[in-house]
Amino acid sequence: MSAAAPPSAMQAAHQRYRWFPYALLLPALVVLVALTIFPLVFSLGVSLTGYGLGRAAGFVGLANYAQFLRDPSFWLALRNTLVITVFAVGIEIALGVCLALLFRESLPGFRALSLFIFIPMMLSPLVIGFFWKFMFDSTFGVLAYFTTLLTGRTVSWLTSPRLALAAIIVVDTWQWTPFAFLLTLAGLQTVPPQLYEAASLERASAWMRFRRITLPYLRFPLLLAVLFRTIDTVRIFDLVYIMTGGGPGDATITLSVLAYRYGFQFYEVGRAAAVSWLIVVLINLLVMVLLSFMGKSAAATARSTGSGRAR
Amino acid sequence: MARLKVILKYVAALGATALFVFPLAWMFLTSVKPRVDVFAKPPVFIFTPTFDNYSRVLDSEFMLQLLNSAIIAGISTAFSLTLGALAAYGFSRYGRFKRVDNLLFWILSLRMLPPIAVVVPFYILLRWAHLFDTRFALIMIYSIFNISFAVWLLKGFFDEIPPQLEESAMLEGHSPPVVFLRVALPMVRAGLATTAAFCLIQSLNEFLLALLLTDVDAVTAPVGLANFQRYFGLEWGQFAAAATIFVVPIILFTVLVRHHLVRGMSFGRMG
Amino acid sequence: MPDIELRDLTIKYGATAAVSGVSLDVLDREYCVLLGPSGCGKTSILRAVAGFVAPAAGAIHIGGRDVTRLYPGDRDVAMIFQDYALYPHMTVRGNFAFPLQAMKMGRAEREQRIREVAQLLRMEDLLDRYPRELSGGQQQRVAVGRALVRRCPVLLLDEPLGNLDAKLRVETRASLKRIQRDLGVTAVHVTHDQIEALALADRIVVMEEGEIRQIGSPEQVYERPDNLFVAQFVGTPAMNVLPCRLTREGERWLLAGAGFHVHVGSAAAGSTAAPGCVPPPLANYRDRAILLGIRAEHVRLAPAPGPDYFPAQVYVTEPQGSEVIVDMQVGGEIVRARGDKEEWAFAAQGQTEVYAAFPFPRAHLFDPDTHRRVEV
Amino acid sequence: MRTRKAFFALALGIAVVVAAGCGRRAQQPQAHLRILALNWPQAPVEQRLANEIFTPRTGIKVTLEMNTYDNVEVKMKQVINSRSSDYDIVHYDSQWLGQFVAAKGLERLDTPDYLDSPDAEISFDDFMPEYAVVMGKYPTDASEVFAGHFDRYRDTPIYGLPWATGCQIMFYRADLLKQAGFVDEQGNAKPPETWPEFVRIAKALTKRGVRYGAWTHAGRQGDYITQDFFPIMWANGGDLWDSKTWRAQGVINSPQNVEALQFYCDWNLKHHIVPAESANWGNEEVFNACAQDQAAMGQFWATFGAALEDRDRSKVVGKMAYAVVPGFRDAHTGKIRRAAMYGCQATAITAFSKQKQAAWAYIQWLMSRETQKAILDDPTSAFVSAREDLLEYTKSRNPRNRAALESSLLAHDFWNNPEYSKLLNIVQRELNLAFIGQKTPKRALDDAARDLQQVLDASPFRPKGA
Repeated sequence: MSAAAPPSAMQAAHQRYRWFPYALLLPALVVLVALTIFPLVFSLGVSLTGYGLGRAAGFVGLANYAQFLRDPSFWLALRNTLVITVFAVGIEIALGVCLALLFRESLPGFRALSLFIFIPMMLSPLVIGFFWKFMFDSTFGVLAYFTTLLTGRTVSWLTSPRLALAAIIVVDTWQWTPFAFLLTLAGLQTVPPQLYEAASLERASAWMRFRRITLPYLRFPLLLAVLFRTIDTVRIFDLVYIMTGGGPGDATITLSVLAYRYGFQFYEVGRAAAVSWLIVVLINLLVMVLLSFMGKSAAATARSTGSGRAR
Repeated sequence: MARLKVILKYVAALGATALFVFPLAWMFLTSVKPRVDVFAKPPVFIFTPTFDNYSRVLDSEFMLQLLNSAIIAGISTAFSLTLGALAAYGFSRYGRFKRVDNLLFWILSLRMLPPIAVVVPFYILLRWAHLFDTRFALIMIYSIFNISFAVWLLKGFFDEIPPQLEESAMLEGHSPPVVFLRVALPMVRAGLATTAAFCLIQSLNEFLLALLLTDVDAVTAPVGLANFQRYFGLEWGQFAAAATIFVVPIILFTVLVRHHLVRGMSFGRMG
Repeated sequence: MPDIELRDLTIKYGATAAVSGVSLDVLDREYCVLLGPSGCGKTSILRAVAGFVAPAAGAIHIGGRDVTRLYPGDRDVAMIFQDYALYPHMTVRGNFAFPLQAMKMGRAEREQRIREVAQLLRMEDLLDRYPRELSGGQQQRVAVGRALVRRCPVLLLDEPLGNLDAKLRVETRASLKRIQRDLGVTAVHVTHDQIEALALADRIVVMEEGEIRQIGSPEQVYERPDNLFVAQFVGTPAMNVLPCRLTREGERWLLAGAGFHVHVGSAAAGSTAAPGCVPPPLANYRDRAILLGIRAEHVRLAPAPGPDYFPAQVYVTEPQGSEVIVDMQVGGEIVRARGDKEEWAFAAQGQTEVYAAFPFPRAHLFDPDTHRRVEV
Repeated sequence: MRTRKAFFALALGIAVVVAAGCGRRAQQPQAHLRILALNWPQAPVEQRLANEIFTPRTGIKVTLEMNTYDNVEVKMKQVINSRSSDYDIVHYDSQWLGQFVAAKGLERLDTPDYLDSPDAEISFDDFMPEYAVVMGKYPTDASEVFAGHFDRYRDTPIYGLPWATGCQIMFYRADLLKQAGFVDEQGNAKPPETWPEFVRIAKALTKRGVRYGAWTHAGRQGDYITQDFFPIMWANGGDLWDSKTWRAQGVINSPQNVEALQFYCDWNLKHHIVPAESANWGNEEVFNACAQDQAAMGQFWATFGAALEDRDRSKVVGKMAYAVVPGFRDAHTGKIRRAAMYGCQATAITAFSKQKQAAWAYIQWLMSRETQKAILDDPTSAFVSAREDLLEYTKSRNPRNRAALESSLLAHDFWNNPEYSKLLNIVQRELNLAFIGQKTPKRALDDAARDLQQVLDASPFRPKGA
């Protein structure tokens, strides 16, 4: 094999089937472009105007963006969004890996149990938001009831600025750890068992086994989990909106809640579009960083598994 | 010693499962509680269960909304899976150029759009096209997110297929489309099941767009759930019953494809 | 006539050329083996013949037809892959039927063909199994069957035996050859295993770095390697190569190296050449460096000194059934020798001081700069 | 070749699906009114009456699409922004009026087509001005209206008529007060007259782990904390802005407002007479706290009293009593100054409706004495009519209605100019922070004043003279 990966056979120029790649790619691309061109152009355009309910829609240039960069609640929302994303995604991944390592044991009943763990991610965030808000409530909530029983104190989950943010992270973690769990469980199945046998002969410690053997095989699924979870968590809305409405004060406001506030409470469409675009830019930056990691690790996985999948 | 270890593992596994299941169990209990006990303090665990909430939900318009959700999520998933699989295969087999990479990133970035960014233009567009409050509109809009997701996930699966299989089929005289349909596609069944599961979950649960782009005919289940917020507050019993009815089919689907789900997520890299 | 003709074939991956300007004629019904280390371009040639890569330059003709830009399926070529490339979602029967379905063949005829192939490979009872339910050898047979079922006149084999264990490999090797001959197909076989090449080929094409180093029958390649690369690549253990100088010592010509010497036309090997006579190409090397190659089985050993024998220190001995391989030090170099175990019992029994000789008629001489063979 | 055709067939199939979907939505049958309605308990009653009476009488079909308060606000803005004719009639809350009028989303009703028509069956004067003026006319200055100067707005444009009428009144557990000895001469429970008295009683009723003496909804969402704090602020003599000069600075952060906020926050931070979690509470939680016997008294919307008498929902059936909200005693005059939170929603015709005459016919039917009485007669409606000629009948229905109608004379309301939602957002945030002790009352109100003033100064809707 030469250093440059050989192209796939599909790609060798065959006059007869030159139309085929277009047949593959065009339907999706045409549908996507057709569906998104107007909304994207509109929202980009409107973000440069003062358009809003009962307001003149004059061109204001980048003033909407500039206004947010000066607005402390934007920075607070950005900070909260990043805090939620970093902690929630981080804990989800860590917990997901731990659970997967536990559940990989083929003990009777484990399979059925793991199915229960998958359920939270199938629920609507709306349902989850309402139920957790209810459970967290110190007056009626079952969770608060138990924390009171255990600690002897009333814990006001949703009305202390720190705990409220933590509560949101807890709920997001509860819902999405199963996603990381699922991906990790799948990733574990790809580890060739003979590697463990070899390692046990070499008397490697459990931690070393995990770091040297398991982790390389998990890197790709985990990065995928991080990628999709980051995209979704940066946009987090339903949970926050339902559980705290951004409160207490603005302690749990996120970028999406801010956008919603501008879009649907103040109905300043131009400014809401500007925040939305700032969210898109933020996610793009994060994703590009992640993808560059992913590109490296995909190559690394291909090398380490040696299956020559470097196509 | 080994025995103790197994016991510890069971304790840990049961504990973890309990953490994830408890809120769900609580939701189910709420759905069969008499209304007056829902907020009882201390929480009531023993009561005479009532299925009033279920019968009320089954009689309500929520069932129509559930049907809407099923139709919208089902068709959008099928549609997205079709286009997504075609495109993912295209990107996997022909996507070795920088420009195509950019295209792929553009597709992913569509999934990053906050719904808030697009809901106002969509509203205007749908009004103009007389598509407001139609299932078709939601199907197409959800397809944006689903296609983007499907392309990314499925591309990973197609990348894992050994090239020789397709080469062999081509050499045997099959045209690329046949190779795709009869060799590549059956090999990513697990991937298709996984992608379908996630597309379904996402389309079934989407709230904001469904709220703002429908009003009567195409209202979906999450919006219906939100409408259990009545003047005196959320009708918790009915809300919980409806949420349970809503989630059971998804759970059943997951149980059916669970084998594919775990294998699917490993990108076919199993031994 | 399904002969295959490659003309000035160049294959590039990006900027690097995997094959540069290769021309080759594979004759009708010939079993041609492309042999070389990995990365030598042999697989690329096979893939170009199959149509999986488009050559950057040059042309490929099969049976007189230019197929260079043809779709693989239009080339009437069958192939056996190293990993067999069985369709995991189809039964053995399905794997056999799939190629026939592309030919739009009637159902009855299709069944007939499948039955024939199954009989040929003795796997009638495996038809309804899935590939994952088969052993490695059975999988390999399915791969062969799938390649044969279309009755293509050209069969390409890409390391078809690479995944089999040694015993199975030898058996399968024989059956491949038999099938090829019986069916009268033209075979192009790619391998890095020279034993396989020697066993199977009518003609061997030895490749290195994208170029052909030698084309010839197994005997030619083994006995008269064109260059140092072929000499060292073909044969196990690899040919011993030692630098030396050609000098004249009175009447006799002598190849002298560190710790050894060989008399040109040495009678030790029972040579018929008269002493004092040296073929003209060799004469040019007088008083110059030259490389001497000698295969392990041609090295002679004796427990005691003799004419043309020189001392060697035994390093290690590897018994191999009836034979033994002796690694020894001659001058500063390791020389490997292979011989009858009984005959060389002295070496195997721990005697470290032995005497070796390189019989001249068995020696291969190479130019130290061009590495080309110097004809004797 | 065959597969190539199959691929084109697939493309064609997709095109057909797309084209089919683009087909126009089936035309609505003639005269079908669609109402974007609040899901108040009276709405289902209204729907039933419309089906039973209005539709058979006129042949006009009516659909009330009932939504939560938040969703009605969002959808209304969406409808008005896109000038959609989907809804013929909409319900709006009084504070949204300015925004909607500024966006030209509502039909003016004091025109010959409607109220000024000789055939009009109803008149704006049929309704109690305490309710009708603020919610129906624009622009108005709430402080003048609530001071009773209705005549100043005789010629102000009318956009809506009172659909739901309500006030926050005082809910209290008569049984608990009696037990604790808070009784009048006749031995009946005696509700607090002043806010300090309220705190004193609440402290006496608070039993750790059993019940809080009081409740409040101090949540960040919607306008909850504002609803509960503003009556205290007004009763203490403060105001939220000067509507003449558009000034908040120096008004909302006046010393008496700081004092009032300190008083209110002490409920949570010092006296612990309300649950700490009430900083995240809205109507639902307060209702549950009442119904589950978790808290003893507080301000609340009169309407909720209906459900407290429902055994299915409530554990305090027959125990709740109602009065006007407490106030502060003026040190000089010895009189108690009270203020009640006004909460009324109006019904209006959208400017983009294609069936305005049918809509007008419906509103006339809905506002008629006959229909309003029919709604009052259904106990599930928890309805309070704004019709003057039903005043005594409404009061006689139940003690809540009486308290509500008495409170309406004390009512105050928010800003109703187009900047309402931004102003509310600022006040909500700052009050919420003060309530949980993150900011001192002074600092919270100073910050609120600064931000409010910024919005007011930058507003394009600011009147020239201000």
